[in-house]
Amino acid sequence: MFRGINKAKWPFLATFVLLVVAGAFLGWARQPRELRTDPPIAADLDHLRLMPNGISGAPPESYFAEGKLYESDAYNLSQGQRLYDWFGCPSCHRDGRGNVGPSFLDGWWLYGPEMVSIVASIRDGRPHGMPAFRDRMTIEEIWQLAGYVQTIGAYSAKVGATGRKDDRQTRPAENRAPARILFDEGPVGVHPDQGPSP
Amino acid sequence: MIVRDEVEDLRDTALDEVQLDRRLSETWSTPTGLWGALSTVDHKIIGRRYIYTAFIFLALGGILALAMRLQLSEPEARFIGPDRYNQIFTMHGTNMMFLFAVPVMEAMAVYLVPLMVGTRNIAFPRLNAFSYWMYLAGGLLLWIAFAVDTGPDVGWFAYVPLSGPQYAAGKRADIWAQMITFTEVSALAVAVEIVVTVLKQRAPGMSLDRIPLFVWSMLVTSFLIILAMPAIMIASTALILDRLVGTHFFNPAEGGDVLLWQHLFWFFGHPEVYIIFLPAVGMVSTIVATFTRRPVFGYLAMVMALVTTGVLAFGLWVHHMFVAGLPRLGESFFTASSMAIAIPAGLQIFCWLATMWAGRPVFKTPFLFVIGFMVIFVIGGMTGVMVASVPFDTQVHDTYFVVAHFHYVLVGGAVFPLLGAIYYWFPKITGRMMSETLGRWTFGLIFTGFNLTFFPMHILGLQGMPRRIYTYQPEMPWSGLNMFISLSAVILAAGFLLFFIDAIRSAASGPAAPDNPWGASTLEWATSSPPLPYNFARLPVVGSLEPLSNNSETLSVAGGLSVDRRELIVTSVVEALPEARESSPGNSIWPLWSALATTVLLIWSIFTPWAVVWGSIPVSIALIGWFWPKGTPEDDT
Amino acid sequence: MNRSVVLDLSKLPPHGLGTASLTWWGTLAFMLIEGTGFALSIVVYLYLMSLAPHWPLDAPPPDLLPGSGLTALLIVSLLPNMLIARWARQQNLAKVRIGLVIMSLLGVAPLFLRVLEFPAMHISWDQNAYGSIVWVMLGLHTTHILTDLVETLVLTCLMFSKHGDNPRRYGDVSDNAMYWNFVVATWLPMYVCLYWIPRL
Amino acid sequence: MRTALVLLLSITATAAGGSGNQSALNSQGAPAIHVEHLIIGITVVCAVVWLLVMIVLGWALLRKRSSDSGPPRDRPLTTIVSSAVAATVVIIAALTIASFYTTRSIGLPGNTALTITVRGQQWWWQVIYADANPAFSFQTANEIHIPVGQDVQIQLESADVVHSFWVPSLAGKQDLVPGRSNSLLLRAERPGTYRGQCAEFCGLQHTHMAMMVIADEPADYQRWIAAQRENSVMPTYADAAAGKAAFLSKPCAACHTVRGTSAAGTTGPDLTHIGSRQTIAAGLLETTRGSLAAWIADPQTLKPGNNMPMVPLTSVELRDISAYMESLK
Repeated sequence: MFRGINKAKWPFLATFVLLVVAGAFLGWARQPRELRTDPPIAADLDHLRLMPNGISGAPPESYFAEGKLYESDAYNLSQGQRLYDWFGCPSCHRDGRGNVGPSFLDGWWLYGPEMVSIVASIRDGRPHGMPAFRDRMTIEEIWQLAGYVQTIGAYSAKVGATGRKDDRQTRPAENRAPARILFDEGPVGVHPDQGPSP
Repeated sequence: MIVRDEVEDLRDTALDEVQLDRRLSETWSTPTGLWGALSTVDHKIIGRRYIYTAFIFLALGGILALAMRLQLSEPEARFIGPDRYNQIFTMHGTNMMFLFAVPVMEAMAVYLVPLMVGTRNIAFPRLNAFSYWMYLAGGLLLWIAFAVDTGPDVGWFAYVPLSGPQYAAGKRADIWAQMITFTEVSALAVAVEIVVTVLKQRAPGMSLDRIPLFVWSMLVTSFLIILAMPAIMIASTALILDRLVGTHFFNPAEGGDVLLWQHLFWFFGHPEVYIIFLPAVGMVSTIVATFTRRPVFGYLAMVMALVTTGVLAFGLWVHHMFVAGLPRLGESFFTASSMAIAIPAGLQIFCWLATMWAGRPVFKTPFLFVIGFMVIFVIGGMTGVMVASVPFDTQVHDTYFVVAHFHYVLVGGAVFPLLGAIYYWFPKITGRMMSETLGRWTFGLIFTGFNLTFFPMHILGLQGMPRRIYTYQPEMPWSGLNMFISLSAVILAAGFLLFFIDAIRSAASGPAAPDNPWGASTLEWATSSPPLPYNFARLPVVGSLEPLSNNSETLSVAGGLSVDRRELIVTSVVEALPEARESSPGNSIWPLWSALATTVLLIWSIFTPWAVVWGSIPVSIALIGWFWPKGTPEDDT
Repeated sequence: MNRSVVLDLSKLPPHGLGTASLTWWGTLAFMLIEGTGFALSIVVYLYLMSLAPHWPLDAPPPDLLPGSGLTALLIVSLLPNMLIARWARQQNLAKVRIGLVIMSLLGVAPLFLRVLEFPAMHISWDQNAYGSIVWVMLGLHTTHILTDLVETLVLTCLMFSKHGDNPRRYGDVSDNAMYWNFVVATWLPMYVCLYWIPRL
Repeated sequence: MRTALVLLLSITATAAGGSGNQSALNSQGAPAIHVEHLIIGITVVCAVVWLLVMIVLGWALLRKRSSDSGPPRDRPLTTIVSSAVAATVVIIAALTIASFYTTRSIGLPGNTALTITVRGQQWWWQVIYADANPAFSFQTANEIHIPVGQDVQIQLESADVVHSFWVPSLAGKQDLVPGRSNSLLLRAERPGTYRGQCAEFCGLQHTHMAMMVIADEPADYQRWIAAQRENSVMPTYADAAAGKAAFLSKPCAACHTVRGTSAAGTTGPDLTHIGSRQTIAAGLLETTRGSLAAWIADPQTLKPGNNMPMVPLTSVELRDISAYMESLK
């Protein structure tokens, strides 16, 4: 190229070009932020298989095919954060500390911390007052919300975890996990060993 | 290692020209090979790297612009979706402002200022090397992030709350904010180097009234950088803190304020325009003087205009916020101050016109670009007066009118002079001439393409087309002009393509350039093309504003410098009287290690605040390695 | 081009001191950059205050003791600091060594008080904008104390090494002393801002 | 003088029309008219100055130079340059004063009879007609009706990020800033529909965030107000009635309000009278049964990234819900 780029400078140019090519390759390989989920995939998200006691189970095929999108992707987590407010979750769970509903922060997951359990809780409801959101949210929204709920009480913050909201400050944001040690959780209720008795 | 002669402290007066060149080459050369390339501190090598890198970013930014024009060429086009489009226009703006415009102007200064003031290297040459590595790292961070779909998508101005913790998911906005830190560090470092070089390393006799206008413009620019960039550092730090550790600077619910961001951003952002434009003023003045064969009319007035512009630049920022809902009375003040800056700009235009009228113009390519600059920049200035008016601005703010306006100012006001400057200094930098024929074609294509592309945008803006939209509906009356603009952009792109072809071809096989091909009168033309590693075998002594014009056969020089160490002269600020012989630091790999350590710290800190604590340890080690004396003659005598 | 030697520079000193030193000017330029940063942080503080219905937001005014103690300590440190600058000008190695040790200790001491200053604000950075700005101001200034401390420690080691007795090193010592003056000088308006404006 | 040619061409193109109902050059309200006068005035002054500079530039470059004259003296040049600077100062001062007077004339008068609150949301406009009597208060979306010839104060708030309210044919723009409240004077001199669009970048669908301002004759305006205050109409046809049932049982009702039914969601726009609005999805599509169906069926294709999810519906449900929406006049 320029006279300045003689033998000694080729490594620079080569490194630069290599980095650009590598970046382009990574970009091509990585899926861009998906704003519209194909209806068949969205429908498949409904097909989770739960254990008979309603705790844990196998997520649908598409969940793995998409790279556990709802668990780790920053965009979906932030959508979940919005849905948490829009669908009135704070009225029972407050900012995650729990009130009428259980806390998400004390590390005690009545039905286990897996995404399928959380999705099932939101979709189908649970005994003792958790309503079913099957008819109020689409299944994709439920997955987004579940990802966020899982983040609220995470021991180590996900890379894509949401930050604080432009609202009154009540507790440190999800990206500053572990949430548990960051503030007093107040008196902990008595938890049954596994799930509520019917 | 330097082979020592038996004579201790050998001085240049004891050597003839051939011996002197040999000894100075031994002292000042950059070793060949990769290690030498990585550890060089020669301002010419670093300046060249800066220039190449900035032009690569220009080309990349141009490709993004073409992508946007493709998407906008017809209504409801679906070439690019909104998510990618938002990244593209953010990248285009960020890239052009932070990775092209500011760095390329500084790059030209890094290369030219030491030559124009007649010294052998820039002040703090290792800091200079460090600043380049930081710039490169910041640019790579941004572009690699873009390639992996993590490119910032919040606009180059990153208004909160859209860029804040709640509305900008993921690391995209953090990448933007941290890229700012990289480029600010490098810009501030170069600004310090330029200030000290200009104030303290001028050739003996180059008193303040004999400083070339380009050097003056870079001095004022450097002060603007020093005073303006801390504002964006504070702003981007506050943004990252809001996003990462939950501070409330921009959260109105907890006492923060959304407009605080805008104030801080534009307190930097408006001077930024002059940081880009003032060096161009210096380039225009230099080219006008050379190609009209007379000094620029009104030297003192030009310098005063530069300084006035620099001062006023800090009093205009609110005109970017005329529709944000600030008190009208305050806004009227900013209307007045924004309009007032047209006065020094007008003065400069009139001085150049007077110079052209009184001189004997020679219509070579660099001068053509200056003429193009005059035509386009004056339109940009006029639309600048328009948007300075509050009521006018309420209709055109954030529309394509403003897009047209600032492209007229920045492309017309800075890129045209820059291209002229490249044609002008190319022989000095590479030792080869660029093609005059291709140069004329380049100018014609870029000038035509530019005006056909950007002038219609004024109309689009008045017809109600907002900025930053990824498409528009067919019922809006904008599709015809948009198609016209997109087609014209192809002409503009062809012009730039031709420029790159010409530059690459000429660098490889252009005709050899003489030392002073244009008959110019500033000091950089008093040395060979390209200059030797030590710039001047004997440092020049200056007796007038145009050291090469009076008696072009002999150059007055100073003698008595040591040749065993890298030595240059420190002179007094006003009169440029010699104060000391001073050593200039030699090559070192530590700036590269320091830059790498800083890069790790900055990128890591996007993910956890603890990176600042742990990451500062390698940075400290690298800096200590940098400054610890190595027992070289430069360190110890 | 012919060259005629019209000026003989051989009698000039081989290294500039004081205002003839490039490092001195570089330090000054960096002080200008950082000073602008400090000034802007105070502007942000006052701006947020102007918007707030009451100030400080949801917190009592900060406790005076640690901050005032630190201020006093910083002011006291100016005396040995000026002495060390004088000794550096005199190129007195023994005294400069003693001075650097003292200044290293005086660089460490404020950090202990600074640690107490953060709780004395009675607010954390993530509670509201007032907390955010006071933590950032304290943090910004702490970074400068730390930077200068590291520089002083390195210089101390250097002056005890074989590279010590050199005009260039003495210049570095006096530039470092100038920088410490700057660190102290920038603290004073911040001290007034952080501790006294909330009591107005 | 290619630029001059382009300038001329474009001025003629503009004069010949091509302005539409969202244009600063087609002003239909007092504030916009004042500003348009200012725009034309400043543009003419600036164009003349530019032409003068270009003439001087051309002359300076191309004038005949005698071959043997010595270097020209600088003194006359100094006078000329000084006078040019003085002229600049005068022109700048005059423009500043003109601008200042226009600013005063577009400011809000002390009292306006009608105040409408507009809240910016990602990516639609919530329009609130508040009344002292809560029963008379109502809200709508993306469509603002104002009476002709009357000063209207628009109160601007934001629910999320910064937006900018801009209806170029009626007035200049004003930002909607979270945590702050701005206001703007709006006034239409003639009845008509004036399109406006968000002018501050606000995220993924900044592009599709338009609204219609409809200026009615006072009598029409009162009729419209009265109609809006009513609850939603009962569906009369079977498909609309089925649509209502589907609407209430599906996720739709969780986000949207239809007054007079159990649907009381507040996340999305109020749909009580959606059938009476000219457009849906913030100016994206004209309101027809077909466009409603297209929108409900796949909002993420028409407006990618917006907050309305794609709700799985059978084709019958889709048809019925569209019919219901259309019936909500």
